[in-house]
Amino acid sequence: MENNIGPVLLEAANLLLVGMVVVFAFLGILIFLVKLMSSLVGGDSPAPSATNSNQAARRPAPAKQDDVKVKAAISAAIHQYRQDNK
Amino acid sequence: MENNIGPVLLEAANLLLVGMVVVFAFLGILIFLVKLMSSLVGGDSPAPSATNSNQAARRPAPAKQDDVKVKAAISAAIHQYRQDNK
Amino acid sequence: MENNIGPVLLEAANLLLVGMVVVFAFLGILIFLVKLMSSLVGGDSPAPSATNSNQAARRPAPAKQDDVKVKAAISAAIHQYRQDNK
Amino acid sequence: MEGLATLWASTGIANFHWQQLIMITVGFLLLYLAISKKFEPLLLLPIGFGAVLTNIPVAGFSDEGGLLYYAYHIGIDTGVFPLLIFMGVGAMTDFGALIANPKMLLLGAAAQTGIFATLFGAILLNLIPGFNFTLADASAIAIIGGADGPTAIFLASRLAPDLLGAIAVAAYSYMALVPIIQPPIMKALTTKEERKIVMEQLRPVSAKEKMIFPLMVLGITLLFLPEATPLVGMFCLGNLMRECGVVDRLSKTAQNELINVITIFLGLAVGSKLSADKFLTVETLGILALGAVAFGIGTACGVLMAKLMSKLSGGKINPLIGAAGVSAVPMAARVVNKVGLEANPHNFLLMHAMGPNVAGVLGSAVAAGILLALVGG
Amino acid sequence: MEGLATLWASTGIANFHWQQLIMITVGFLLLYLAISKKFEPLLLLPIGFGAVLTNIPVAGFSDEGGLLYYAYHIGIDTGVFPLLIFMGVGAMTDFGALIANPKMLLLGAAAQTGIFATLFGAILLNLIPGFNFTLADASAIAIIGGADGPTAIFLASRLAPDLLGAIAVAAYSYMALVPIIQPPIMKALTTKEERKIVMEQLRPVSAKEKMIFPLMVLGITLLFLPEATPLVGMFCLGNLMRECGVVDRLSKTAQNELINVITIFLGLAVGSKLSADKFLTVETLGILALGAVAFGIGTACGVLMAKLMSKLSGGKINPLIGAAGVSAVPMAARVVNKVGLEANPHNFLLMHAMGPNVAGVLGSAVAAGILLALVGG
Amino acid sequence: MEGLATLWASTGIANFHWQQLIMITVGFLLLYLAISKKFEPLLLLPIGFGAVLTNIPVAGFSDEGGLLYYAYHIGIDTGVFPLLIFMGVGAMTDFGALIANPKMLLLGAAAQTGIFATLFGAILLNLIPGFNFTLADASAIAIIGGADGPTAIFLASRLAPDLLGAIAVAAYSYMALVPIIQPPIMKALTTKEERKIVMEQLRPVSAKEKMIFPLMVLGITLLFLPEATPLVGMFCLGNLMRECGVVDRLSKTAQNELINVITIFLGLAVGSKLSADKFLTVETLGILALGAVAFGIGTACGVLMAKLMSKLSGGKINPLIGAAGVSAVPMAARVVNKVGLEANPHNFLLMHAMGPNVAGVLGSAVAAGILLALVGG
Ligand code: NA
Ligand code: NA
Ligand code: NA
Repeated sequence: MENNIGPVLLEAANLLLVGMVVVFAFLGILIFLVKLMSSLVGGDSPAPSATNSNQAARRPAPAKQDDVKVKAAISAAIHQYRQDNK
Repeated sequence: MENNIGPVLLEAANLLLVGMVVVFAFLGILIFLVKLMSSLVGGDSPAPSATNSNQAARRPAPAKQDDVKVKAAISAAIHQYRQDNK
Repeated sequence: MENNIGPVLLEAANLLLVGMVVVFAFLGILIFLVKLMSSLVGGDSPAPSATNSNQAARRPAPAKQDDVKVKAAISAAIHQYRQDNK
Repeated sequence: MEGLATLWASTGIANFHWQQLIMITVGFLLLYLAISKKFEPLLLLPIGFGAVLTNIPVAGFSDEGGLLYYAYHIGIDTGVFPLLIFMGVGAMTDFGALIANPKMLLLGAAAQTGIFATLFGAILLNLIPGFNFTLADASAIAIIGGADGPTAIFLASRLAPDLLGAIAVAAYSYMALVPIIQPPIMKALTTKEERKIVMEQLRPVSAKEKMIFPLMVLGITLLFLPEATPLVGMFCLGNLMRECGVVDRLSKTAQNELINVITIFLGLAVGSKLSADKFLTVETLGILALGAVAFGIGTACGVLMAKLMSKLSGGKINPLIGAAGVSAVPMAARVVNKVGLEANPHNFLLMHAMGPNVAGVLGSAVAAGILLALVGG
Repeated sequence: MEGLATLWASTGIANFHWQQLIMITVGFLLLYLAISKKFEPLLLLPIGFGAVLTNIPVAGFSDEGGLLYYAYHIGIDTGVFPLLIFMGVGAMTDFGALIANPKMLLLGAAAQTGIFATLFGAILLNLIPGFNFTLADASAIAIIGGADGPTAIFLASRLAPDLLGAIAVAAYSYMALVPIIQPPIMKALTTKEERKIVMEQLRPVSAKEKMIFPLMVLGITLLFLPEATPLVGMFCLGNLMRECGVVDRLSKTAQNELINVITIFLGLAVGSKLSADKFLTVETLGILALGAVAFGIGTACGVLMAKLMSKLSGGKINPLIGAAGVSAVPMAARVVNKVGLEANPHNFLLMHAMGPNVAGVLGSAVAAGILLALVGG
Repeated sequence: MEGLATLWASTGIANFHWQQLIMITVGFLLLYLAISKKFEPLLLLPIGFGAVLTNIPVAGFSDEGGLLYYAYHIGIDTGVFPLLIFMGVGAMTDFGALIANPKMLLLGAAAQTGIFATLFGAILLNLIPGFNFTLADASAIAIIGGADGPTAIFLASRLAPDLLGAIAVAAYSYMALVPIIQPPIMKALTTKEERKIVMEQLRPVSAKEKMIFPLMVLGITLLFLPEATPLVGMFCLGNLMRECGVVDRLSKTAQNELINVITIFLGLAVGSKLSADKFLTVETLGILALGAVAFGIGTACGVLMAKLMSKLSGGKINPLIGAAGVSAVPMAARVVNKVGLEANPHNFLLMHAMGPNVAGVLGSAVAAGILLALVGG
């Protein structure tokens, strides 16, 4: 048994080496890209106030637009209900 | 190619005609049936007050009856809880 | 037809007998086990106050521990949000 | 305009068999019962709708590749849907009242007489020409007496798939009719004095007892009746998720969204078995008659057993609660409460009836396991 | 380090075909439209993501055993996903406005001219070299004019699976573009005076009428057009669950969790059909062009029919509401409201446009049934 | 009464093999750990229950046609369940802390040394008679060091299905044991001064950055490591749905009802692999030992890398946060916080540890992709 293990042990060692190199390379590239992205979209150390107004302006809008069907159905239902109860 | 298109073009024209006739016929029958139904179940221009009391009488009932298992489980749980904490 | 029914009727009668014996035996054993369990875990006629404090001590804990991932995500989000809006 | 002719040839009008029309009417009748009469609407509405859809000519809902074909073969043929419903019901069930008073399990056992007596009755019915129930058929029909929908559907899908539609419809209909079927039997078998008996309050049950209970039930089922473990096991899983206190999000999903989704498809799939050739038979009449008998016998035996226990306990047990042993949770327990209130306006039996009520669920699952072991396979 | 070489041989970079890169770009473009432009994000986001995933080399998302392979074959090939979406949409739809004024159904009918005219147009396109649409292809493309996503996906999966990706993308894109496509047509076909017409308030509709309506629609569909019953039937089931008042928990699950789960997988599965060999063809250009034509014709015919009805009714109907007949619920009704407000700041047409809007959903489901009966099969 | 004899012959008691009894005990032990010890109860409870069910004789839960058979073959054999869990986890994950400080990705990379070193260790274990792990087995075992449940289940289902049960149990058990395993290693490798380091507050991260991040991760994965795109892609889909702000209803369903339903079935299906012949082997002991080693090495390497970064940054980084790089979200980050508080009661490291913590999820998904590319297939 022990003399058979040689090649597969070598392969495992190779995997250990290649695996760690690739994991570091992959996540290293990601570090670079995240930094690049943050500098491009202006997210790098923004003035807090700017961010706030920024977020205040951005966040509610999607929420408002999201899921228009449900909203419309609700508003239609309310409208109908008001008419029914006039 | 162009001389082959004749029969299929004719078929498409036929589909256009038949399709629109059937769509109109189908939805036309539905108009008639909706009107008939509304007059039968008394939904045609009901006095608003009547409708209100009507709805007030009808709507809550189903809500109350709906899903009795959950309700019973909850009330049993509350009952049990009160007993436990007496 | 009627003379064929004999054996299967006998089998049905046997099923009736065996079935009821086993149902009673099964649920009878369960009665015994429930009583045993209740006496073992101290649930048999506990002093109400003891039970209360017992429950007060036991119930909230699992609720608190349950689903830590969601909680952590929420607290992380709140933390982040506060930082963003400082 | 050949198109119009082709279209006409594909209309329902040109393709209907009269039996399909009758079955569509049956479907609409079930919808009416579900909506206007509130007959177990959560299941009878999808069942009725499925019955309408499956009988539409040309559309092929139950042919290979049709929506109901998939629902039936994926969900019922495999047994998956009733088992998941059972898990959800387990997550909804509070065994507190039963743990506080475990003798109530005897009432849940007694009421199962309805099942086994009906099995015998179904075989007897073969004496009438036109009926030809096998022992498997008879077992599947008899389980209607268990007054438990998923158990009936599970057993019928295993023992008599052809009768599944009629059995499920009968089971849910009689469960809805419990407030009409049970009171006369309950009153006939009890005296006014007995019905007035006030029972002493149940002791509090600790969270730990509730958590150990499903594990104990699972334990004795796997030891003594492994054929019942699919049903009992999934029920105990749901109940354990409910009571253990550490997986509340799973428990909530099991008793809400998951059971709702499965209920829709289970109902449609059961409805798809309401085809003319399977339903418009004399056997359906037999199933309906036997179902009523099963409910009646179950109720009576439950009440009689409670009466016996009342005697033995020196009058501490109100015999009405025996009627709840058929299960039909929580309808039967509420009927007990109502009949009790009629005899004594200050006597609230609801919590006392919940014990036999949930015991009846276990009882019919055990009965189903016995039938699977002795008749199935 | 042979490992690194093996790994390099399995990278995307080493395996990309340029067409896959283009399709991944198309996928990211759809994500951009969904997120930044709010183009029907609930569907275009999963579709876009699916388009990216399916074109990744080596990963095999759409090969047998891949995630998108299962999503497509289980959900779309069987027709199950669009039908369940339709059930959920039915559970979300309020037919009150239509029942109060059933004549609006005519507008929902007129707008379907867009479908059948486009079918003719698609066949005409065969005159241009490079196009070779069969009648089935043409029908599947034409249904884009129905302005209804699940109907389009269902019909395309039945008649022209290879075109499904392009058809679904076109349908949802144009539905998102309704605020841009419709107003010029609406204004060109109406006078300012017509656009100012104020319509009288709709009568209240009783709960009973709303409950009977889906049953009635199901009834005439099964009599006259059974081929449409899968779509119409599931839609009516959802609507009945909504309106009957006794199965609220099923209705809520159908219009929330169930439709959400199905939407994710439907989108991914549709996206999986956006492979280079199916999408990067001249036919896709034809489909995009025909889709725009279909929307235009549908809008125009709706408005013209409303104009006619306005004339006949002595000016009681604002012709703008005809544009809502294409469906695209509720976007088209809101566009009507907006254009109406531009002409008369006190004229709120939203509720009046909801009638033709939901009529358009029925209209295109009926049209799909006709096409299935005459072209499919 | 031959019935009683037949019934006896079908009891569990008459059919048990002693190995099944041991495995049922193991199942109950897992339930005990899940409920009383709160060991990752959301998964260990269903896994334990599944282990009990699958070992019940006669019932046939894992035989063809049994409930667990379907759960395993539909959900795990296809890879669908872990991928959907990963989508849900993606929808729950906030990458804000990582985007604010992307260097933390290096800690998520360093901690993966636990995986690859354990792979080597598993092969070394073959030197001991009785062990015979192939390279695929070793890879599946090693991924336990990734401290991420769905990744471990996905990889094991691909590379070593027979070991799946033991690997999943080990992975979730060690994740639950993180508060016991990690602190000694963290304290041994750091000085008290280092543990006292207070890190500067993270900058705010904009919604746009959070939205682009998952797309960027998807982009580089499809370019460089397409074998990892099933895991990474579904994770990014969930995270994109969370952050894009236009499909909130899909995101909420993905991180609640959908993930709950899948969790129940995933757990049961994993439990179904805990059969005696697969679990009661010396290899299981090896897997448990290797899993502990993997967690230890991963923690140590994470801390050492953080120590190096601390040195290079002039003491701005607290080396404790390296331990969070193994993932085990959010347990590992909380352990870091706790150990940090012990050294300095005013030092809250939780947010700083969330960066390496979520980086570790990506790191192990990448490692799984590498193993699939080099060992799988
Ligand atoms: Na019962
Ligand atoms: Na339409
Ligand atoms: Na990890």
